[in-house]
Amino acid sequence: MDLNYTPEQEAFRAEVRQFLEDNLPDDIRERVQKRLRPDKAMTERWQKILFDKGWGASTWPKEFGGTGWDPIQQIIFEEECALAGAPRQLDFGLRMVAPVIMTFGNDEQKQRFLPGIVSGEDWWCQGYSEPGAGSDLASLRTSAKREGDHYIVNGQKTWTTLGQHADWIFCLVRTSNEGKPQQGISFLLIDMNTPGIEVRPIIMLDGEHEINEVYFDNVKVPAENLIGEENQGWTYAKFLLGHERTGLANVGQWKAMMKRLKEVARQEQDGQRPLIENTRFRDRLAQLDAELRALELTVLRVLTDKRGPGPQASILKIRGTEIGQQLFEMLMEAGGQDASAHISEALELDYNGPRAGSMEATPSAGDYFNMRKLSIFGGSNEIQRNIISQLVLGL
Amino acid sequence: MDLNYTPEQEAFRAEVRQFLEDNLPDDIRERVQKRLRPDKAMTERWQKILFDKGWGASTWPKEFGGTGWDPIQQIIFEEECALAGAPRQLDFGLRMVAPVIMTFGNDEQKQRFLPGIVSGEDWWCQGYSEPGAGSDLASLRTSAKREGDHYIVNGQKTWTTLGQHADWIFCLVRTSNEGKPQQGISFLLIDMNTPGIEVRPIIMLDGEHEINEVYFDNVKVPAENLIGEENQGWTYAKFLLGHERTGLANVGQWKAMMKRLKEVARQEQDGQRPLIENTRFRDRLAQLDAELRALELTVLRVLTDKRGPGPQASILKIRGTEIGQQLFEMLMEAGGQDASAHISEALELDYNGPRAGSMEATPSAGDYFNMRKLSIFGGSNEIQRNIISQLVLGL
Amino acid sequence: MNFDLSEEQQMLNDSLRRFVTNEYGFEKRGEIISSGTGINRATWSNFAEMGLLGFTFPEDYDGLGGNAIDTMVVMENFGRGLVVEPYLATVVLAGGLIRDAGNDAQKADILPGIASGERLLALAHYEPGARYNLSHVQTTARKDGDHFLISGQKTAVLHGGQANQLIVSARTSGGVNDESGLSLFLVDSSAKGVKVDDFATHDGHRTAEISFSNVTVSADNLIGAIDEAFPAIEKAVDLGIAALCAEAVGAMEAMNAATLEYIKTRKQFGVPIGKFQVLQHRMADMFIQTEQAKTMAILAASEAGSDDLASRREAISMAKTLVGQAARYVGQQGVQLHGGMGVTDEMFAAHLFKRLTLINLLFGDADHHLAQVSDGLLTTTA
Amino acid sequence: MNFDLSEEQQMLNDSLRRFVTNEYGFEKRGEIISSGTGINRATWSNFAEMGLLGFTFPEDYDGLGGNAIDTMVVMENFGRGLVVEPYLATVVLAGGLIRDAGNDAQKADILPGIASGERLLALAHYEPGARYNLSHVQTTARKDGDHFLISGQKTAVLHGGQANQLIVSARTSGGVNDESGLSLFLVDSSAKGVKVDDFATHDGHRTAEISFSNVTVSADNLIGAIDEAFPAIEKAVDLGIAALCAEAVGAMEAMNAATLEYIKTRKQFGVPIGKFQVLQHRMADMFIQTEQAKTMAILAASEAGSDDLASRREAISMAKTLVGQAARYVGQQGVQLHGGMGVTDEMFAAHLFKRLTLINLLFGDADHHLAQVSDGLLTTTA
Repeated sequence: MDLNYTPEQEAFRAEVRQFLEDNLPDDIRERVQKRLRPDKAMTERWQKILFDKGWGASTWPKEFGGTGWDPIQQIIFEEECALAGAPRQLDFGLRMVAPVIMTFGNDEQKQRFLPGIVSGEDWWCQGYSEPGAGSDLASLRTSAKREGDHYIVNGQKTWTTLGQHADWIFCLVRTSNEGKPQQGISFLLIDMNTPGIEVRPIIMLDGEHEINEVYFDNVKVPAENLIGEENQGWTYAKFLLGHERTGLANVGQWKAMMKRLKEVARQEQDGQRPLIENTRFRDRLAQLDAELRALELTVLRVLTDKRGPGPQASILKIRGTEIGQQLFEMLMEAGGQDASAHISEALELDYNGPRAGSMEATPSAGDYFNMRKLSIFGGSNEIQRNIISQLVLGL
Repeated sequence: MDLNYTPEQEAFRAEVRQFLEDNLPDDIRERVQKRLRPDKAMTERWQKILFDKGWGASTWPKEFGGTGWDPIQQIIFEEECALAGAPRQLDFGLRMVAPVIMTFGNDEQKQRFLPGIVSGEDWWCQGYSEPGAGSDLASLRTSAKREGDHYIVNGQKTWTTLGQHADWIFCLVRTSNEGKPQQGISFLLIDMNTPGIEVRPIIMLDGEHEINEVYFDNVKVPAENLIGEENQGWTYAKFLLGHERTGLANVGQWKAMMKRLKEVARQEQDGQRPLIENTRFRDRLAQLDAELRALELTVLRVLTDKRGPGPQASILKIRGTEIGQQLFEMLMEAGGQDASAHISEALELDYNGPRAGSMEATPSAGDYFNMRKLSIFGGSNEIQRNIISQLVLGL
Repeated sequence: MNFDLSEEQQMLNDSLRRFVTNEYGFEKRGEIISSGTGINRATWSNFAEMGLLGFTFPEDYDGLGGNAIDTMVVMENFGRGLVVEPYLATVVLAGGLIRDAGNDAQKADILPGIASGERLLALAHYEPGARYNLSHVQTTARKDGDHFLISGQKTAVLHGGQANQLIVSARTSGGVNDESGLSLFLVDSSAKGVKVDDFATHDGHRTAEISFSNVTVSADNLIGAIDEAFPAIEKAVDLGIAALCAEAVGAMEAMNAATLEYIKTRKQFGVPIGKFQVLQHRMADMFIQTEQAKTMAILAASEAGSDDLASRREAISMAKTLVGQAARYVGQQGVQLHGGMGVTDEMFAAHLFKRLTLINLLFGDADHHLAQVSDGLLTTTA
Repeated sequence: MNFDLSEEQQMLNDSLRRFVTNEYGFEKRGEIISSGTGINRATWSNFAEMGLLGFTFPEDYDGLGGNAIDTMVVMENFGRGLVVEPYLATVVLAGGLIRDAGNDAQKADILPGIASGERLLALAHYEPGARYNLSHVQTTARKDGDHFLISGQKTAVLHGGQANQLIVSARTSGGVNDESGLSLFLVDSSAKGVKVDDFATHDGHRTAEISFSNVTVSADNLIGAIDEAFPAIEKAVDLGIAALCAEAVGAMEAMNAATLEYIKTRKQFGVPIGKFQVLQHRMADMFIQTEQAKTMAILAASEAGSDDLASRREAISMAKTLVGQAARYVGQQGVQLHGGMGVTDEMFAAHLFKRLTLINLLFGDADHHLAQVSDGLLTTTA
């Protein structure tokens, strides 16, 4: 048992840090660190920079154009990226559909889809949830009927994050109504430019456009876009859930956010003293800091466990989202009454107008509101506790 | 709306306070305030003193020997008694069986049982729970078979608090196995001296003997001891639950305990300063103080509500027990490491031996352990939340 | 000791509940918010006609002589419907200050105008870096002949951009954090040297940053005695806190009702999600928290006008602490129980959540007020 | 970076788990507790034979050269079975102090005796009124020729009544709360002027109040340098905290197992109560808390021996905070889920709860250690 990083790991960290220092554009760094409005071009630019370095897919094996890094390297990379102010890479392609394609797709599909993901040319989004199928995902009704060498897709998906930018969507669709609801589901890749697809924005409670409804009206999808076997989609979806290990806890992001929060607490004034000298605020900060440390080490413990995370990954999802939400809450609270102001224009890089309170206060309440999604999306924390009680505890 | 007590209420409070100053024996006060081991004789002595004053039953109407006080007077009386260090009167007779006898008993039963309760001559205990029937009380199996002018009772009760002292027990017994489990239950009063009754102690986790199992082996109970109608006992039991309003929240006791806790926090040393100057301890004290204030006013609000408390009384039970448990927890924490010591002899009035830490530390951990029962007994707090969600929220 | 509303208060409550339900719907509210000023003048006139805008002013100044309990009734209903008009800013804070600390001429000048709905005032007190410290004032008022020259920066001025006049606190003596040495001035928003940055807030209200650069104010516009304004400021803020507590209770009750309705109808796994025990207990806890908050809002309203400072401080801070904590819990869980819908702008629950969140921040969050209660334990002995 | 036990540690773990399960049952434990000393000598000898008592001592002194991770493995199993013997007091605290701060003669004299199980030592450090302040020492050691005269009062001396020798901290210079000016002395329990009040504890261990009245101690019995004992005391206590964290994790795992078993079998309303979703989520939270506590116990064990004081302080205090909070939650909820049975002395769960509660209090409760972490934020910049 040794909780220190090896010299090789430390050297790797230094290499990543140096690369970031040399290659992360200042405007991108500024945008991320000031928590300004996310931007498609920014994400694509950064993905391209990483791709050119050969680091486009930190979690993929080398054979598909990935880095071939081990889990600890992946963690180090993510953490350094977050601390440097790099934007998050897009999970939907890199961490969600790609592992499914690698594992269950045929060679043609791998050759066709993986390069566009790692280079950032193709923007992917996820078509899982439907208005009537949220936590109870298996009750989904979007149908795909086989007609010759195509599927005809009809139905509606919702909560499609960043679908407005997407070139492709990976969907769970119903190809059969026989047997249990889980049994008639297939995993289909759909070109967002296909006629019959309509994307409608859902405005989030912070006033931002991040999620969408996606409507399918007789959308013709080539049968070659089916992953694996028809009606086996539920198996692939569950694989995906189990596969998603490190991203769940989001430790790198939260460590960067904690660093920021500590800085903010030193900058914001509480009467004649810095806020950090307010015992009550500082105690809560300390509590959160300890919880984040526990999460970080638990992630490392799970990742280095030969048995793999299994359903215990639900712990990471629960704690990761709870800690993240509290971080944003404290950032808002640090802003005090000034956090109330909703200055939409100030989320752009070139904003130079008036604001209420500090630069940090500006995005803080909106971010806090937005982050309530963390405990709802991706399998609500209630569902995660169901998973623990059923699969881990056998209740 | 007026949150002040009326001059009449203030005068009443002064009268009660004066009476307590003049009549509460010093040794009893000391025993209570030092949280020493409770004592049957003490409870009986104090009941007799109150009875002689005409204050034996603060919640009863005058016709049965009660005071005829309104709810606010009852609250004031309880609070002053608690603050003065008077022992709690025994609920089982005064607040539990008596209202049932008054409401559903016949005249003969009223004349026979009520005087012994108010005078303190008869010690009552409760026979509701059984080993297989806790939260699910209606599944109780202790049977009472009618044979001539007697019932023959067989079975076992448990969690019988202070049953070791009791002259009488009021029991829910099964007189029929037909229909729903609730339908075949009767309410029976049983003389604890009847042959066939055996009381066995259950030692609590603090090492004290407070609760008991009561075994019934062909116990012959006169049919005249049946309250109301046969098989209607569930109705009376439910009435009792609804009737028990003010006692649930235990505000008077907790106010006295809060006062004590504040004194302790001023007395205990934390290095070179009194513990109260420790911000973290004081903040938690302040939080609890605020919650107690909210509870106190909520009780008054519910009591003065013309519609009566109804199922919302579950709020008082939940919050009252949670606050009580936290009070005892903080008293223990105030004792620090010294609270660990378990000095059983020191719970007697005449103890003069060594102890660990302050006088206050001595009973603190044992009390804290014991008080975990609060959220379990009397309908667990989980059951109370079920009641709220079903009867108040309609879920 | 009684918790009953008077007959008049009950009638007021009933008519406001009707108003909010029938005439302040989700869409109409949205339109008001996205309008230029964020205030609906017709609604405001309606309030004036109902007597709401002068409710707590003396009858001599076109008021109804009401008290903080009346304000509680109003604010609870405004919370239920998330009314965004500047009742708190103009009526409770500014109007209350003039009523309690103004001289006869000022009262005669201002209160009838507020009561009729013609005049909007705002209190410009908090400053950058002050956080919730009420005595932290760096804005100065320098005597210059029979005038004062005011310079400084104010923040979190509720509805400051909509007000015709501002009540501005400024330091006339003493150090930055001193309670003594503060004075209050009435300043026209259009006066030379006043610069207002008006912002929408996340909860559909308005707030402003206002700077004062050598703004000339005549000595007539001094409110109360010079150097001695702190008690009046504290009392106005305490009345504001009591009003916010009531508003939060109304919003929590609305959140509970909306959430209950949602979980009774929304189905997953073939049953309404309200059948899941975890959600049932969550709702029970939301209900418990709301009931306790309601009790504390009553306490706050009862004590807010009191001149027994220690007792008022404890009551108001206990109330704001527990109401703030309840608002956080009920807001977060209300959203959570709405699932994905809860984080969209389409749902009333999301708007209730935003208001509940920001109420906690106004005039001191739960942490701040708990610290007040806590530090109070060092000076009391009971 | 790896979290795996070595092969030897895995073997140790397996054999201790077997021992606790097969030879340290509920009834046997009860008998040990109610015996005169609260220690079973046969068990203690057994520990000696297994090498446990000198595990972390150098091989030169009959030890095995182990580290704090080994202690963690031992304590986790002791926690699982609620072993009451004085491993913490004698081996971890006193033994650790002699190992880390004693001179060769002292090590040679004492460590083999501990390792063989013949000698029991205890650390007498905390004092009345000190609470958790480690530097608060009023006991004095006055130089008198080539002797010291020790006078003062010690409290919370774990297994002090069972020890042959005491390691006593005393002030040789400085003020009451100063870190400098502390010295450590080895004192025979039977020495003239030593008065021991031995108490059982609620969790089946032993604690003592010990007074020293002009107790004569030769200069040979000074441990480490005069006036400079504080770092050694702090390190010993930190090693003790790491051990307690591991013990708590074992007890929490046992509590979870016992509770899971109970709610799977206990029926109410016709079904096992483990079918109720509220109890399922409660168990899930107990499980989550335990897993995080386990992580932090590993961190504590890894850092406890470190000489990087700031990093050690943060790690140890973070661990004790989260472990203390988890112990409270798991303890309370374990009892709650056992219903009425949970508050009786018959149930193992009740005993786990008591130990978990008191572990939180030992060497600083969660509040105290959170304050350490918090105040550390004032001096660090990262």
